[in-house]
Amino acid sequence: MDLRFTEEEIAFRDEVRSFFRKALPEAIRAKMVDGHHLSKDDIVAWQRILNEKGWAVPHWPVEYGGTGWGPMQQYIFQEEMQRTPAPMPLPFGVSMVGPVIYTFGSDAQKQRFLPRIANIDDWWCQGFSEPGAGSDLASLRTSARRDGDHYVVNGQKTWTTLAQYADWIFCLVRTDPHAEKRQQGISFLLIDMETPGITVRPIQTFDGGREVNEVFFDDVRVPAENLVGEENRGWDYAKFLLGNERVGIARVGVSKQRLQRIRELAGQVTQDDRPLIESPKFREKLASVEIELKALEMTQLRVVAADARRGNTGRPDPASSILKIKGSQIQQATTELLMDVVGPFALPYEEEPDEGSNEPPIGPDWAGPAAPTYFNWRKISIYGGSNEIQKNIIAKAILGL
Amino acid sequence: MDLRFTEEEIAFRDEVRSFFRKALPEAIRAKMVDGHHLSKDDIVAWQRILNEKGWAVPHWPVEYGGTGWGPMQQYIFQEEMQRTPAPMPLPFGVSMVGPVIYTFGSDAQKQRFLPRIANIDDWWCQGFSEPGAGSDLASLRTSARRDGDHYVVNGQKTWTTLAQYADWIFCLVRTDPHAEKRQQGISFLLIDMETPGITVRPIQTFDGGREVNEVFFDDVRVPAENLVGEENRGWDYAKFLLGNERVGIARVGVSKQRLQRIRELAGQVTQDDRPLIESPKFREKLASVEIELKALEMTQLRVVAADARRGNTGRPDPASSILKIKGSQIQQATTELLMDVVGPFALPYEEEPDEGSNEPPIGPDWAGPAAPTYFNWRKISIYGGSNEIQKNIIAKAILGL
Amino acid sequence: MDFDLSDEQRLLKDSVERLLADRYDFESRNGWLGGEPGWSRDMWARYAELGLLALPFASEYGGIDGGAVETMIVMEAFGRALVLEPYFPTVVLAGGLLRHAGSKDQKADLIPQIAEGGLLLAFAQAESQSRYDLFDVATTARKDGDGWIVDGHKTVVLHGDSADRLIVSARTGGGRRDRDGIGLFLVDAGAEGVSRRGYATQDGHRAADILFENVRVGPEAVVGNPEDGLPVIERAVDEAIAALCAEAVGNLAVIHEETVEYLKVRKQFGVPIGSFQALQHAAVDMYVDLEQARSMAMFATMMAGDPDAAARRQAVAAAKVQIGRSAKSVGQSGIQLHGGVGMTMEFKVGHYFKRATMIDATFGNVDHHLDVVAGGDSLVAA
Amino acid sequence: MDFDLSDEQRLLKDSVERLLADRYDFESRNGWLGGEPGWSRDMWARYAELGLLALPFASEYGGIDGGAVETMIVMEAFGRALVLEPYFPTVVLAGGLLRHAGSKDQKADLIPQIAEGGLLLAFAQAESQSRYDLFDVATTARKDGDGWIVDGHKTVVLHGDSADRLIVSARTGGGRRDRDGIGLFLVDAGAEGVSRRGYATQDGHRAADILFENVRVGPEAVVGNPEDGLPVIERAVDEAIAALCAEAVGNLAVIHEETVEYLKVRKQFGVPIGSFQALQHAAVDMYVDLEQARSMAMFATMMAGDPDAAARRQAVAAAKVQIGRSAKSVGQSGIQLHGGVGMTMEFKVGHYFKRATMIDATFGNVDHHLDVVAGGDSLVAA
Repeated sequence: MDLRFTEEEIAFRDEVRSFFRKALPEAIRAKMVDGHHLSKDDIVAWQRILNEKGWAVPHWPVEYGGTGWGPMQQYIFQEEMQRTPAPMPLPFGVSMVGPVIYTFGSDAQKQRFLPRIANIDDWWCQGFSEPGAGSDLASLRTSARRDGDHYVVNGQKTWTTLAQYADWIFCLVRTDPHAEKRQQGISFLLIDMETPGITVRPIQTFDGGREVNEVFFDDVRVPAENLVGEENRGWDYAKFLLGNERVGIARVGVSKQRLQRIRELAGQVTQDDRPLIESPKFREKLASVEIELKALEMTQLRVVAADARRGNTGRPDPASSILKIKGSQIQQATTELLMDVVGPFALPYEEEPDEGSNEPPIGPDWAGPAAPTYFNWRKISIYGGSNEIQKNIIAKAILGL
Repeated sequence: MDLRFTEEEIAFRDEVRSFFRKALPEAIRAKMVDGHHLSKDDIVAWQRILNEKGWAVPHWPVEYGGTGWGPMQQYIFQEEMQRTPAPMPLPFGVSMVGPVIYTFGSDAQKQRFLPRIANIDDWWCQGFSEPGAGSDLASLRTSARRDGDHYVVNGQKTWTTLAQYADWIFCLVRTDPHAEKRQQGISFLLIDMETPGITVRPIQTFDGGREVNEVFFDDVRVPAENLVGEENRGWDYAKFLLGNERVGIARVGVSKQRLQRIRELAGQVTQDDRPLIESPKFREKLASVEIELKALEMTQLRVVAADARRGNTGRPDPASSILKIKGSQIQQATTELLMDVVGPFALPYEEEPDEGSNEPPIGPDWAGPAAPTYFNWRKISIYGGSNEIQKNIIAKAILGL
Repeated sequence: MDFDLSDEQRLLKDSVERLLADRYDFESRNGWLGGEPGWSRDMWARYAELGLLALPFASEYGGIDGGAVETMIVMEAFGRALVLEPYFPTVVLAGGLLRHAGSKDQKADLIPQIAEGGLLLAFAQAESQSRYDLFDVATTARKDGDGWIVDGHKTVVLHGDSADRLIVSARTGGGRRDRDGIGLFLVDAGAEGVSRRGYATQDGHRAADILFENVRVGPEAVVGNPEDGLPVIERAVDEAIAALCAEAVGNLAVIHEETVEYLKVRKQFGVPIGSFQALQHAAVDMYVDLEQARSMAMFATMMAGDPDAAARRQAVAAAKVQIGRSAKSVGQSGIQLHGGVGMTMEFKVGHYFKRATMIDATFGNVDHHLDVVAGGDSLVAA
Repeated sequence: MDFDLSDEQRLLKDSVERLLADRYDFESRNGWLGGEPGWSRDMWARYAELGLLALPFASEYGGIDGGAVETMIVMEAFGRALVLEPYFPTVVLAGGLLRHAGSKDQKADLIPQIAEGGLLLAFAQAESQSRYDLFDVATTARKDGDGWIVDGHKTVVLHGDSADRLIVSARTGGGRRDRDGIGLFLVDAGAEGVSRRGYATQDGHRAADILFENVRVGPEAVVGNPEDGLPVIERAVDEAIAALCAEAVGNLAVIHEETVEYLKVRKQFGVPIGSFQALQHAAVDMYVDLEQARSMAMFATMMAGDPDAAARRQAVAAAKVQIGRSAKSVGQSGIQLHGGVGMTMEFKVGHYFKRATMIDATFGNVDHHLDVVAGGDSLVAA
């Protein structure tokens, strides 16, 4: 047992860190630091820089562009990206549909889609959730009826992140409405967003953001070749997809970077005529979150090491539910700390400035995103299986209750 | 709406306060202040002082010795007693079996028992809980078989507080094992603890205390005249009894007195070479508990006022569950604060000193009970319906879930 | 002790609630929010009609002699309806300064205008460096003949963009953080040298940053003692905080009700999600925190007029701590129990959460007020 | 980075656990607890046999060259069995002082005796005024010829009642709270002028108050630099805290397991109470807090030997905060989920809760260590 990084791991970390520092455009980094929204161009630009370096899809098999790194290297890579802070590649292509395609897809699908995912030539979005389904995913109702060499899709998806930019959507659709169990009769379809009959309607979140959407399908004709794997086996692919989310789910690097930034900012505002960072109470609150984060980092490393030990089986360690629960709590705690820092400057609401806007912000320039982020990040304990669902999973899978 | 005490209420409070200060023997007060155990004699002595004053059973009907006070006066009376701090009369006689007897008992029972309860000539204990029943009280199994003009009781009760001193026990017993619903077929019996066949076995609690007991009944013959009310109606009387617990359940006065004491003690220990009470962190923790307590006090007054408004119907306000939950949390929080104050002097374990022992304590003389109280008071969120049960009640009765 | 409303108070409560129930549906509110001036002048006129704008003022100036309880009633109802109009800055906050420090002439001049809905006020107090310290004032007012010249920059002035007149705290002497030497000055929003930049706040209200450059006011503009205005400011702000606490209770009550209702109607796995015990208990925790907040709002209301300034501060600060903590726990749970839809603009819960959160950030957040309570005497001593 | 145990470590773990599983059942423990000296001399001999008493010492003195990980393994196992023997004071704490500051002669003399089970040590450090400050020392050691005379009163000396020799911190110069001028002295427990009052602690361990009156020791009694002993004390105590963290993890793991098991077997309303979602979620919260504690105990173990004293302090303090918080949450929930029976001596959970709680009160509680962490640099900076 040696809980220090090895020399190789340190060398790898330094390599990754220095690349990220050099390669990330400063304008993007600045937005990341204070939690401003990224443009579509920002996201694409960074993904292509990674792809150029050969690091777009490190966790994929080498034959499809992966790096062959082990779990610890992948962990370090993600951690460093989060700490830079650089934008994390959108999961919908590289972490979700990509692995489904290279695992279950046809050769034609692999050739057609995988390189374009790595280079974000196609922007993918996810069509799983439906209104009324929520945590009960298997109750989905969007239908795909076979009609010759097409499927005809009707229904509605919701919570579709960044669908407004998407070229493609991967969907769970019901191909056999008469299946005995609800989980049967579901298929996994790839759908071109340009296909007639698709309507995207934004859902505005209460923080003022426009990240998520409803996607409506009205007699949308999808070529049968866009079916992944076998018909009515989609539930298995979905479980595979959802099980892949593991390393990095705790977003330890994100929280580290945020705490560091909060420390800086608390040095810039004064309370009782001295920097807030000198307030013992504030320091204690900060220390308490840092202790939780350090513990989570160690917990995460234990999970990563266990992965490495038994080989990356693709099965999630049930302990990864801890990472989700605690990781979300800590991320949310950082938004609360930032609210404490900005104090009265939480109030002004400013639309995300257009590029090139020159109206000065109200209050310090980093204060604007504090409240919207506090509001928006409430989602972290809801999406991807709410914390209540995570607790159900742990109770059953780990505690045997 | 006027949330201040009226002049009459203030006068009443002052009268009660000054009586308590004068009448309570200093030796008892000193034990109360630092949470040492009271002897049987202490408890009896105080009850008789109250009875002499006519304040032993203020909530009873005037004809049986009550004072005729309204809910607000009763609240003030309890609050002042807790703040003195004087021992609260043991509930088993005056708050539990007493009201059952004067409401459902025979005239003979009333005459025989009520005056002796008020003067604690009889020490009562409660025989409701059974091993294996817990929160599911109605699953009780202790049986009472009619045999001529006696009942023959067999079975076991548990968690019987201070049964080691008791002259009488009131029990729920199953008189009809074939009743359709479990709640039917239960009767309410008064049993002389001297009756042959009764064995009391102490349960030691993990803090080292000996408050509770198991009570075994082996062919115990109880005169039929000791049945309260009708046979097989005992569940109704039990519900009545349990519903009576309302005013004072939050023990706001107890927590106030403890916080005041903690404030004093924190002035006597030093940390970083100055009194702990000057530590901003400690003051904040104290302030946080005080804020919760002030809120609870107001909540309690709202419940009391609502009682007063609609007349004291004997039905508990479902909001009184809030008082139980929050009251227990705050009482427990005071034990945690005291642990912070005693610091390393939490460790020494000292048996409660015999009267007249002259061995000096380890550490400051008030430090000894800190840890045992911290441990022992975990019971507050368990007994009388655990906080989980209280939440179930609120969810159902108030929220309609 | 008496927790019952008087007949007049009951009448007030009923009429405010009826007005809002009739007129302040969510769609109307959204409409006003998106338009100019960001709230409803029509509703403002109705508040005037109902006497709400005259409520806390003395009858000799056309007021209704309402006290802290009456303000609590109105603010809680406004909190339940998420009212956007500038009642708080005009009637409660600036109104409080006027009531406590205004001259007879000032009252006789201004209160009738406020009462009839023709005059909006704002209190230009906060500055970029002052955070929550009322005594931290860099804006200056220097004597100029018989008048004064005001210079400085005020920030996040609540509803400062639509106010007709501003009450400005300015330093007439002493150092930036001295308790002495602060005065209050009535300044026309359109006066020469006043420039405003208005903006929305997170909760759909409005605020403004206001620059005062060489703004000349006459001697009649002084409100109260120009060398010792802080006690009046503190008193008015404490009353205002009590009012905000009541508004937050209105917010939180709706969050709780909406959430419990959602738990009843929303089904998952074939049953209402309110049948899941973990969610039931979370709803109960919300209820407990709501009721504790309500109790403390009442306590603040009771103590807001206490003649002992230290006891008043202590009580109001304690209430603000409780309100801030309950806003966090009730609001966060409200969103969480709604799940995804709780994150959307369409559902009410997020809007109420935003308002309650911004109330925490107004006139001192939890940390600020916990410092106050911790620094003072015991809150629960006899 | 490698979280796996080496083969030797695995063997150590297995053999300790097997010994305790075979011998340290709850009834035996209760027997020892109630007798004299309050723990088992037989078990002590077995620990010696197994090499546990030699574990952290250098092989040149008959030790086994074990490091912080080995100590963690033993202490966690001891925490799981709620071991009563004075391993912590003798081997970990006083042993650490010896290892870091003892002279060759002292080591050669004492370590073999410790290793074979013939010598018990205790560290007489705390005083009634010192609370958790290691540098707060009023006990004095003044030069007397070539020896020293020790005077003072030490309190809550862990297992000080059965120790054969005491290592005493005493002031050789400077003021009571100076960091300089503290020395360590080996004192025979039976020396003239030493009087002891032993007593039980809440968790069934033993401690003593010890009075030193004009106790004369020779020059060979000095451990390390008599004018600058504090760094050694801090180092040994940090290592000892890491060991206590591991023990507490053992405690909490058992509380969690016992509670989950109880939820499975205990029935109410006709079903196992573990089927109630609210109790399931509470058990999950316990699990999360346990695993976070385990992670921090590992972190402390890793950092306990760090040459950078500030980083070591920061890490160990952070771990102690997490352990203390987890002890509170896991312990309290463990009792609560057991209900009434959790309050009894018969059920294990209370005993484990007591030990974990006392670990929090030993060498600095949550508040103390949170101050340390808050006063230092970021714990999570790169």
